[in-house]
Amino acid sequence: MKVAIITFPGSNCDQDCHRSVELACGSPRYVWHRETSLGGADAVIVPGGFAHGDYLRPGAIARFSPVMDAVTRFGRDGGLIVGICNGFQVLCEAGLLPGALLRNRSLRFQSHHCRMRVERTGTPFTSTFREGQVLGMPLSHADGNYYANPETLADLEAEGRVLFRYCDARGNATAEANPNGSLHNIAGIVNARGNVLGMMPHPDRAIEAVLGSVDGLPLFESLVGAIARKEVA
Amino acid sequence: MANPASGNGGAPAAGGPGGTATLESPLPRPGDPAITPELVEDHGLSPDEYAQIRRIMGREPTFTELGVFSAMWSEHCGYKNSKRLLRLLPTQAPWVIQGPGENAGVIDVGGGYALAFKIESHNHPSAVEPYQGAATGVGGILRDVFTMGARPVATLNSLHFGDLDIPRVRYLFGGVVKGLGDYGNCVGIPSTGGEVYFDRGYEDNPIVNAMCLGLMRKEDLIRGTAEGVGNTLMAVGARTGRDGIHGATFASEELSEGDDEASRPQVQVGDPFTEKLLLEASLELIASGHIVGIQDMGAAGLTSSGAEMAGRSGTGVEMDVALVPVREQGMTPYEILLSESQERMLVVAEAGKEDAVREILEKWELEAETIGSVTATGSFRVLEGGVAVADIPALPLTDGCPTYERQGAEGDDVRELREMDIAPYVEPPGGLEDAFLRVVGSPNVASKQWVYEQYDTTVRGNSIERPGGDAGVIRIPGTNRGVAASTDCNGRHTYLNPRAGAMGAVAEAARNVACTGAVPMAVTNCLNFGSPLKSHIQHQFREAVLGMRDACAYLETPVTGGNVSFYNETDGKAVYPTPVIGMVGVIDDVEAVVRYAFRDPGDPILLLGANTGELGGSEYLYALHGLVAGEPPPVDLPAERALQRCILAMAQLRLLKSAHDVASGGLAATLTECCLGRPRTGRSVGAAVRFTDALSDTALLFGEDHGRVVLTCAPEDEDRLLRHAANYGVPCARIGTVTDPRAPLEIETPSSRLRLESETLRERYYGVIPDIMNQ
Amino acid sequence: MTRFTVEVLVTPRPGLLDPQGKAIHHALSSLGYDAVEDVRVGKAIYLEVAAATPEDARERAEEMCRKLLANPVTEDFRITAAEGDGAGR
Amino acid sequence: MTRFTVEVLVTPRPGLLDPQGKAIHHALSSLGYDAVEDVRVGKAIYLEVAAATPEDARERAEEMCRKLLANPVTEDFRITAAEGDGAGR
Ligand SMILES: Nc1ncnc2c1ncn2[C@@H]1O[C@H](COP(=O)(O)OP(=O)(O)O)[C@@H](O)[C@H]1O
Ligand SMILES: [Mg+2]
Repeated sequence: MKVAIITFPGSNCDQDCHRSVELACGSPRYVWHRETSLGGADAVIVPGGFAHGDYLRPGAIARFSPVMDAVTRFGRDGGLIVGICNGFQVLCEAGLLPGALLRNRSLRFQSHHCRMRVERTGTPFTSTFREGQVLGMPLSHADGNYYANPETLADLEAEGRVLFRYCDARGNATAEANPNGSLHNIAGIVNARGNVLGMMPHPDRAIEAVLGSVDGLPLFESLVGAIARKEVA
Repeated sequence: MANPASGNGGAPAAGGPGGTATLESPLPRPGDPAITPELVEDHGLSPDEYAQIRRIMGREPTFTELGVFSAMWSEHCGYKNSKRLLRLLPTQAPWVIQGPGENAGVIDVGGGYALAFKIESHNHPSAVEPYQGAATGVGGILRDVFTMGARPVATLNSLHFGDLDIPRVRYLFGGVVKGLGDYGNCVGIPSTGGEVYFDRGYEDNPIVNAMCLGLMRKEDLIRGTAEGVGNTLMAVGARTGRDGIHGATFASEELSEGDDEASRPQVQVGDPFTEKLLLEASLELIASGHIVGIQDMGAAGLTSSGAEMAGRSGTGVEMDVALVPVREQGMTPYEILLSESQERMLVVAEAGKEDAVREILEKWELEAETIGSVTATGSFRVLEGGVAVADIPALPLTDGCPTYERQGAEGDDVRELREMDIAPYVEPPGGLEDAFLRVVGSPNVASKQWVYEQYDTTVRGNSIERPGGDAGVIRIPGTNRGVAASTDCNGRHTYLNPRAGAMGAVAEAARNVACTGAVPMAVTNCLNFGSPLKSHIQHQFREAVLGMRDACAYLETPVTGGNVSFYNETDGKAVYPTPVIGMVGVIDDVEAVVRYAFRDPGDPILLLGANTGELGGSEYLYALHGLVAGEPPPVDLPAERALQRCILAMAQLRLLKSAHDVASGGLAATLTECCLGRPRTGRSVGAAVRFTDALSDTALLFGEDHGRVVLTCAPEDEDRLLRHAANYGVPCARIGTVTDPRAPLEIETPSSRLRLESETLRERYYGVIPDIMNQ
Repeated sequence: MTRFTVEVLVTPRPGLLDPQGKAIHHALSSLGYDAVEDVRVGKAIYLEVAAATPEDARERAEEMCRKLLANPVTEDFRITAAEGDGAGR
Repeated sequence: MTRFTVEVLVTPRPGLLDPQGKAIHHALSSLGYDAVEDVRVGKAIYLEVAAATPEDARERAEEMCRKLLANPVTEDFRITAAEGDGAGR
């Protein structure tokens, strides 16, 4: 149950993801962005941060890091990949996920608690959640405003690929509950094949009660569980 | 720059030490301007100081040497007008590992860990270009901390601006907050707290102070020294450009070769990504054992880092500016030595380890170039392509700066304001409820959510207490231990009475830390004042230092460093004297951290400390009457210490369900905050409170008396708390009960009853700053 | 080889929400510039390129745009100039 | 009144560090574009302005630049076009 955590020079949440995987009983290991192999990993996490300073556009430069070829191949082969925050931006830029993350509607960096609704369980990333469950966790980004063209958006919805949607305490995906202007209140999506997840909020910062939330931990448990099931299958 | 509070006060060495005589002395460089009295004056040096330089050198300095002296003997590096007074500050305690004089102070926080921390000002750069000024301020303070071998784990700041109804103030405020945020966010350091004040006293000169906390294993501490003759000096990180070359005012043509004047911008641009790389590379370098010393090229760049590292170890350095990687062509030695380009370090590598150093830097995509070596000559020697351009005894350069202590006197205008009778203003013009809402809705008191939500507060998963409460608390990674920190300075109080105000800043900062359950341990300070050449500013400075001394000594929180920022004035009008205190503390178990918000209906509310109703310098007077007047609240140090000890004992016994100190806006502000709770995640509750004090309603609700904390506990613990307080000799009384979620805050005094709806309070408290800034 | 300055303008695709443009529009309106009817904000990137001919320089820049400088999902680009050294500075 | 599109290019002042340009330069180099010798990044702002004449539109834009669009401390600006509706989109 080896989980590769890709570390770019500007990654900030690599350690948070490392701890999350550990708490979920997986074995995390860092993979430096200049590596060309994932070292036999069973899953990949692209963590948050500012991969290459996020100059030009978040994730634009990171996608050319040597390791991204291996990540792309891994994803095309059906390997499980999770991109969190900056990781989501990198995966979009790399074409592993559709759409793009634009500047927040507020034009400000926003770092605060948010709520999101679990839209679908039974995926490798959400198997331990309840459908409709309202999760609370931090978000922290300047560019989290999800955009995709109308056709892509329609596909995402029709195929049930929106896994997380910003919502209020009662689970309603209202405009007020949308922190950044994301289309359809989208907080997290998967690719068509369902093996690549990108999300803006930080489950990796919601793994300990003393820090205010444990709602993120099940995501890592789902991931580790999915790997384990594959192993014994 | 290091704050020499305990300065070793080395007498200037007479003449150059032996050894230099065998090397050729530098000759004027072609193109150097002739040294005239005007040029000396432009460099901020007095005729006497220049005479002293000639004595030290035993000859006329070259233009390059003059530049070096001017930087090192500037107020910023040399502490001319503050050093003598700063020596009065207490700097020692068994837990202090590194006191003033280094890049940052360091204390032992237990469990084998040490905490490095420091605060610095970036006032002037932020006034010129708020975004970059604030951003580069964060960059500098991070470097001060990680050059000690510590990993930065939190930042705080202290901001003072003019009133928000002025468009330029909004521009400055918005730019500064964004600049602080973007830089720290990109480097990945959580912000855990700070303060913002708005008052017309800061209209032309905002105060922007940034603080950083860093953690390390005790054995990993490294200092900014140039030990070991023959060791190698390396320039590491970003390239050197013509940014921020020290404040000389002569014509640009004399300075640069061939470039037009627009190419010498005064603004420095921050590059947080390079900083992040530099941080990781520096920590890896330090852990590798290949280097013996490292220092940020901060103010006065290569000059101060080179001279200070040599000065601290009693060695010399020799460097060749032609080897320094530059960003622009045709830079003179003068420019290279004085450039303040950001994200650069000077490293002393062990001889023979240069390649290993380079390899680490390359991993992080940074450059490291050998530029010179450590010598035994005791001099700061600079070559340009092998030709000497400067050769100065290092010790007098760093420690020989003449110091002054001028006699000052209080300004008449301030005395009049302080002695003014404020009695006529005690009756609130629009009634008590209106006054309550105006105080709670004044930008000084209102929530700073708009500010701190632009800072990443949760990155790296150790933020136990985030901004919004009394002090921020960060967990030491991999342990249960935590460090707490708070920045405080009520500039209105220090303006009216610098001594009481500075004592109050220390007391409040310590109280904020204690309210979380952490023991206050030590202080870093940033002293923001006007021109020290003026009598009333000298008076303010002296009084503030004395107040800080008394409070720090009494509360056993020694000063481990800091920063002095003078000349915060425009058109002769100075800022309020603003001695910002950055207090740090330690808590053994972060699970025991006490939060500020009321929790459960039925919990008893207690007031620890006595109400004395101090309205002098209060937010009430400013918000309702536009007045800055009266005697600010005095600090009763024994009572303050007893209060803090008492609250720490209660926290340790886990008797507290909440604790929140009383400061700006008085009990009105504290009770509002306790009821509303955290934005987004918190749950508002109501409270029914009753006071019996024989004070006017205004004094009772809006008085800013020190030494008070509002507590709650489980009903069954009330008696124990009261007994505890009695044991510590601290007045403590039950003042009310927590009521239902979203219930109003009801307050009864001997003469009035107030009922404040939760929604109304919420709109005022959370709404005012966003409403102003989004307009 | 000559040195050319290529000016690359990257703009948000029509129809895409441009929050930055909207904010500037709002700010201009509140400064009293009512005649402004719309504002859109993009990036201006200046590349100093060594190339044999201006066409060559432009072609390379176009490739760079497709690969890195513009995001095809959200942005259009235009290469508007390839002049001698130092233009656009 | 006619509607004009004014193109405003705001660039970092020479001599100032341009971290964004530096990072793009670095990225282009590692993509093999060795011919790129320098990169600088600024903003391209398109204003749709109702004005009597193109000169009028430009003049207003210049005022807006001085007041809001460019930061005189760190940026230079150039107004490069005032054309009919929709240019620069
Ligand atoms: N500039 C800032 N940056 C971060 N946090 C801030 C800032 N200003 C205020 N805060 C946070 O808001 C809360 C209230 O601040 P303040 O009113 O200064 O409190 P106090 O009076 O208790 O010192 C504190 O938790 C503080 O950390
Ligand atoms: Mg407080």
